[in-house]
Amino acid sequence: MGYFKVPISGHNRDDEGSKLGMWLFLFTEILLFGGLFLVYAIYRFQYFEEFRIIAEHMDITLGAANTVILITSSLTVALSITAMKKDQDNIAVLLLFVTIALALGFMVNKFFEWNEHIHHGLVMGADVFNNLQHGEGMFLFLYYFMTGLHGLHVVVGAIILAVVIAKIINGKITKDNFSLHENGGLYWHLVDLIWIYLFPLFYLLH
Amino acid sequence: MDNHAIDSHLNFYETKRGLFSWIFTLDHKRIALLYLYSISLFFLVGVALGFLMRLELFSPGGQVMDPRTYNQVFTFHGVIMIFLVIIPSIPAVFGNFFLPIMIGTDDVALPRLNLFSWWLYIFGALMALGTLMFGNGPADTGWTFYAPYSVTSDTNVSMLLLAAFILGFSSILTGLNFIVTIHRLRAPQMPWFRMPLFAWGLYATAWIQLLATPIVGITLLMVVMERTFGIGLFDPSLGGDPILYQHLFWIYSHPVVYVMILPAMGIVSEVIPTSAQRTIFGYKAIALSSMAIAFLGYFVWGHHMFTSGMSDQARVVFSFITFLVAIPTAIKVFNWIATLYKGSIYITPNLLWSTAFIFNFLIGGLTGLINGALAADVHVHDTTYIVAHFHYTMFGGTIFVFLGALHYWFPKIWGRMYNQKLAYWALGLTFVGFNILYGAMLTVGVKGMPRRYYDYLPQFEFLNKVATVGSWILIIGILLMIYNLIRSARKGEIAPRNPWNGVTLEWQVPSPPPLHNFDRPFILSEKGPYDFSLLEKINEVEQKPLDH
Amino acid sequence: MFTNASNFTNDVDLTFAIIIGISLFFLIGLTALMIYFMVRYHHKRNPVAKDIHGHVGLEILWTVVPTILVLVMFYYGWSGYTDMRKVPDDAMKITATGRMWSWTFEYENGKKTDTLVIPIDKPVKLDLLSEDVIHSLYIPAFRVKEDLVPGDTNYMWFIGQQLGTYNILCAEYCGDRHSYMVSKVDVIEQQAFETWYNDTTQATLEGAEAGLALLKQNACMSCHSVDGTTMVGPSFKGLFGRNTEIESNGIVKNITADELYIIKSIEDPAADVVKGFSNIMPAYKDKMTQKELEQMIEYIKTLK
Amino acid sequence: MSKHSHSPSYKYDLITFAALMILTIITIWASYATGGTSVLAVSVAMLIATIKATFVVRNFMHIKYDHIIYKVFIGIVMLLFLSFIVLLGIDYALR
Ligand code: HEA
Ligand code: HEA
Ligand code: HEC
Ligand code: CUA
Ligand SMILES: [Cu+2]
Repeated sequence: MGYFKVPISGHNRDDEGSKLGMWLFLFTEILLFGGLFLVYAIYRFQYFEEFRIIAEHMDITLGAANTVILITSSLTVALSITAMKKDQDNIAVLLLFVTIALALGFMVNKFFEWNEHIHHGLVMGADVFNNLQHGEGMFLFLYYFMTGLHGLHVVVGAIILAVVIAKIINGKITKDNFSLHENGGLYWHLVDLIWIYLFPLFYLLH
Repeated sequence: MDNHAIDSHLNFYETKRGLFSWIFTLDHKRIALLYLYSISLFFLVGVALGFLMRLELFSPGGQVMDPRTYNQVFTFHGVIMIFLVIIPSIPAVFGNFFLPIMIGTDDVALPRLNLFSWWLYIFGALMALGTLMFGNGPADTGWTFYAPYSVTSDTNVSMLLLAAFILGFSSILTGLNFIVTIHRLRAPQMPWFRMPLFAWGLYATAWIQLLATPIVGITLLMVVMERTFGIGLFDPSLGGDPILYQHLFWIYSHPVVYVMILPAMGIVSEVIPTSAQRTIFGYKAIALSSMAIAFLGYFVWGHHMFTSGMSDQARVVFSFITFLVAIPTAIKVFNWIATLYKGSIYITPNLLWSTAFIFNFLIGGLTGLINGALAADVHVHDTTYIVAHFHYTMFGGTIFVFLGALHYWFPKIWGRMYNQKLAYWALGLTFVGFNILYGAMLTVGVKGMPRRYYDYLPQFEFLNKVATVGSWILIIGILLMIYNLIRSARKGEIAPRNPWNGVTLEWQVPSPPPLHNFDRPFILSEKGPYDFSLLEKINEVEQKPLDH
Repeated sequence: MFTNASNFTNDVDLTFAIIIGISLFFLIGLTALMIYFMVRYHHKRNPVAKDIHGHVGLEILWTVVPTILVLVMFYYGWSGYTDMRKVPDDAMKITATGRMWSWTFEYENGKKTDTLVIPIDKPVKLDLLSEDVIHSLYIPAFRVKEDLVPGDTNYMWFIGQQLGTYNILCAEYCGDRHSYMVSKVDVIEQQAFETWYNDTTQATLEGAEAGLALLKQNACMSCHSVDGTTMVGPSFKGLFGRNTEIESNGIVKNITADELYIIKSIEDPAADVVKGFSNIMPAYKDKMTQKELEQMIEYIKTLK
Repeated sequence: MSKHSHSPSYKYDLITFAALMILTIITIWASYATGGTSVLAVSVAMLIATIKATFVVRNFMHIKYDHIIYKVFIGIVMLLFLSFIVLLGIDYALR
């Protein structure tokens, strides 16, 4: 038994708390995609042949290029956090700009890829699509849904990183206070993490 | 403390005034009240719909509406009650208000996120209500949204699904906030096993909210996409598998029943020691059984699908795990009752709501065992027996505790006492009406009346009439209670700090609490949160107020 | 409870009885104990509470006992259920089809009915099919229920052990007239069943009479009335020659219902949707012969 | 800010990156080597993806240096997801 003062407050800065919150949010995101992965898993085995046939249309080169882009961007984010810890603000900002550029490259790549599919009528509503086997349509739909949702995360991640850049430049993020930078980085790695699974599931397994 | 001392003679209502000071507040207590008022509003809508359904079922044949309307009514009733009322109810109201106080801090860990989840809640709620105005009428699919009916129905299902998706995220963020709060902001002298049991209940709940909700979120989104793009993810005419939808839906929706009940069990574990003036029996068993329920609850979802055409082996596995969940629940019940043993019991409406809960929940839980048994569930599945089972657990369980908690913490929240005599009457009527209503539905279900029936066979008429009459008694009880509480909040006697002689931290702060909760150092015991030998010391402080 | 209507009633009711027995014991026992404690240890009678933090032995006891009890419950539920999934080889096969909102039962000799007729004491296997959404075939008296999932084949089996007529209900919500998706099962003597089974006179009906039979058989009557009441769809009464406002490809127009219109409405109902109704009627294209269509129209014409 | 027991180094990040790139090449190669369609191919691809994911989580996301509780949480989430797959498998494989 004893008397003591009110310790920490919900309104104080608590970096460890923010990081915990970020991780918990990442778990939510993982399970959000998890639902889609479950659907994919079930239909992959139910429509093994159809999935194989339609996956032929996927461009491995583009997929691999995007994989390399995302892994590189993960690296640049990780490096920029290392730079921040070493108090090298300018390098950190530069590396974040590179990351955003890579994100942009990813989206452009994706745009061309989708454009190509749409051109071939491999999209909901087009005649070619309507004449596909059920399993094939399912594959394409999951492809659009999962990579689309992933693309949305790329965009959100890039926006977060842009905010981080602004705050570094304004001096709001510093060597001793870079929790937002770190959490933005965590989010970005999640985007990479999900792609690590999407790549083999949609491009490689045909 | 020191920096807060300045305004701590004002309570949290008085620090700021005006609408904006409420809807943009970061104070966990105000956010809790925002939730309370909005939830009560939707709750009244849900109740009215329930009342209408009972009127319709008073006699066979159409009474007050046509079949389509009836289907929309039970869907809306279910969606409101589940997503707008019961899931947020205890965590968002009492969790928000009392968790920070009970673990000795001044707010939740992420106050902004807290406000944001309330706004998400309101946005989702407005969207759900919007289905009344936009599109081809509100959804008529049942709250379970089973494919392929939900894919082909021409009502405004998509908007309701999106609303549920948004409400899901509100719930996730509340859970996330609580986990961080409990990990980071516990008072230094409060290790895990000295936390109040309500905090344990919320902690277990929060993990379910966090890890189960996203799955249903994405599933509902898939149905929306399916409706928009005409893709056969779950529609068999396009190659989909409707049973897969059921799996994904129940992966969330079974665990979510523990989101509803675990915080309620936490509150009961607070009320009983306070009323018995002794420590809780088996603290660790109760705390850990919450975690066990939360964990096991993830693996039983298939018991909603025993007749769906799932593989026979899966049915057996799910039935088996279902029975395992009952064990930690049983442990809790036994410990509560043992806590009354050799206590020095003060009978209050608080305690009676809790014991009424135990009685109702026993019926709800024990009927759940029949559902879990394969052979018996084949008969009662999708009958009003199931409807009675879940009203016994959700209404007789969670909502009863919610109402009990309103009474228990009433003095703390509003700083006034309620009229005890009226409270007994209201409780009595509610309890009797409730058991007539759902007791009758339980029986008529065993006789074979399916649920979601607009019309029924003549042999079911008598029991349905009984049920409807029960609903009238019930509603009188509830109205009486609402009247009593509203009147007392304005005109009741001024409440002291510690009207029920509790020892957890919320009884060591003024009623209502100041903005930063504490106006003086609080007392914690090494013997756990329910050490009533401290009572004198705690109440002594009240007599001689500290000087600021 | 404890009738003998089917071969499953005993097992199911036994499971019920066992769980309810155990449940009542706990419900009554715990409630009584709770009330006793509240009276015995009321603060007036017991002013000083005694702190008891717990008791390991008790915790173990009330973990182990419920565990054993739930295992017993699980066992009975499981064993009663296993029989429901083991169809004897000599079971008579019937295909049960559900659609919004009616049942069709098709026997091996091609005979189709909307009520199920089965011989007593003979195992019957129902193959369960659905044409649109999920339904569930439920015979409360027999304690059997299984979903009809579109695109999937489910089954159930049972033996009717008592002569009589029992209700068949739809237990999975399936839309507006879910609660009217009811039918009957007739359990009759083997002899009577054989006479009934081999009787195919239905096919000999002619003209309007055949039309009425067809409307019943194809479940039209679950949405359309013949007496002027509006159900899910417009009533057939006075339909022929009626001036109707329809929406066709988004254009609203007035037409007079003639033969061609009615045939089109049946074969492709989505094309012309009657104003004030939803587009939910299933298409019957290729499911009816020209002759059948004519017979139905002939009957509709008689409804002035 | 979390306390890191190691001093930040660019080299560490670069090594991780190299490992990820090599694994990417391996997984593409493996998909051709296994024919890209069998159950074996799926398993190999998922195995390699999981190794890559471990690298990202451990090195880039600094789980290696974080409090043990994070590892426990990640373990629980993975366990949960795996059990979903197993339970669904019991239905689908045996239906
Ligand atoms: C608060 C909500 C809540 C809670 C807590 C529960 C608790 C339980 N539920 Fe319930 N349930 C619902 C809400 C809830 N349920 C809802 C909403 C539905 C229907 C959804 C829909 O279809 O619309 C449903 C449906 C439902 C079904 C599906 C029925 C069907 O559709 O066919 C099943 C089947 O197993 C089931 C089982 C259980 C079990 C075993 C428990 C257990 O956790 C209960 C454990 C409690 C006890 C056992 C009592 C206390 C113990 C003792 C007194 C000791 C003695 C005990 C022993 C000897 C074991 N529930
Ligand atoms: C928390 C959940 C909850 C609650 C409280 C209720 C309350 C009621 N329910 Fe509920 N019901 C559901 C959840 C709930 N229901 C669900 C999920 C379904 C399934 C839907 C579906 O099939 O899809 C359902 C279905 C359902 C049916 C079956 C429809 C069918 O299958 O055909 C019926 C039939 O009578 C019914 C009746 C009622 C009635 C009469 C009430 C009430 O009106 C009784 C009156 C209750 C009160 C008056 C009291 C509580 C008071 C408070 C909580 C206080 C509020 C706080 C303040 C004022 C501060 N409900
Ligand atoms: C699921 C319910 C349902 C079933 C079963 C059904 N109908 Fe309909 N029917 C409707 C609805 C709703 C409409 C009005 C909307 C439309 O025109 O599509 C309609 C419209 C019609 C019309 C046009 C009526 C008018 O007033 O212009 C005809 C004719 C018709 N149905 C005949 C039939 C026949 C014959 C059958 C059986 C072989 C049948 N229907 C089965 C629901 C149904
Ligand atoms: Cu068919 Cu309900
Ligand atoms: Cu459940």
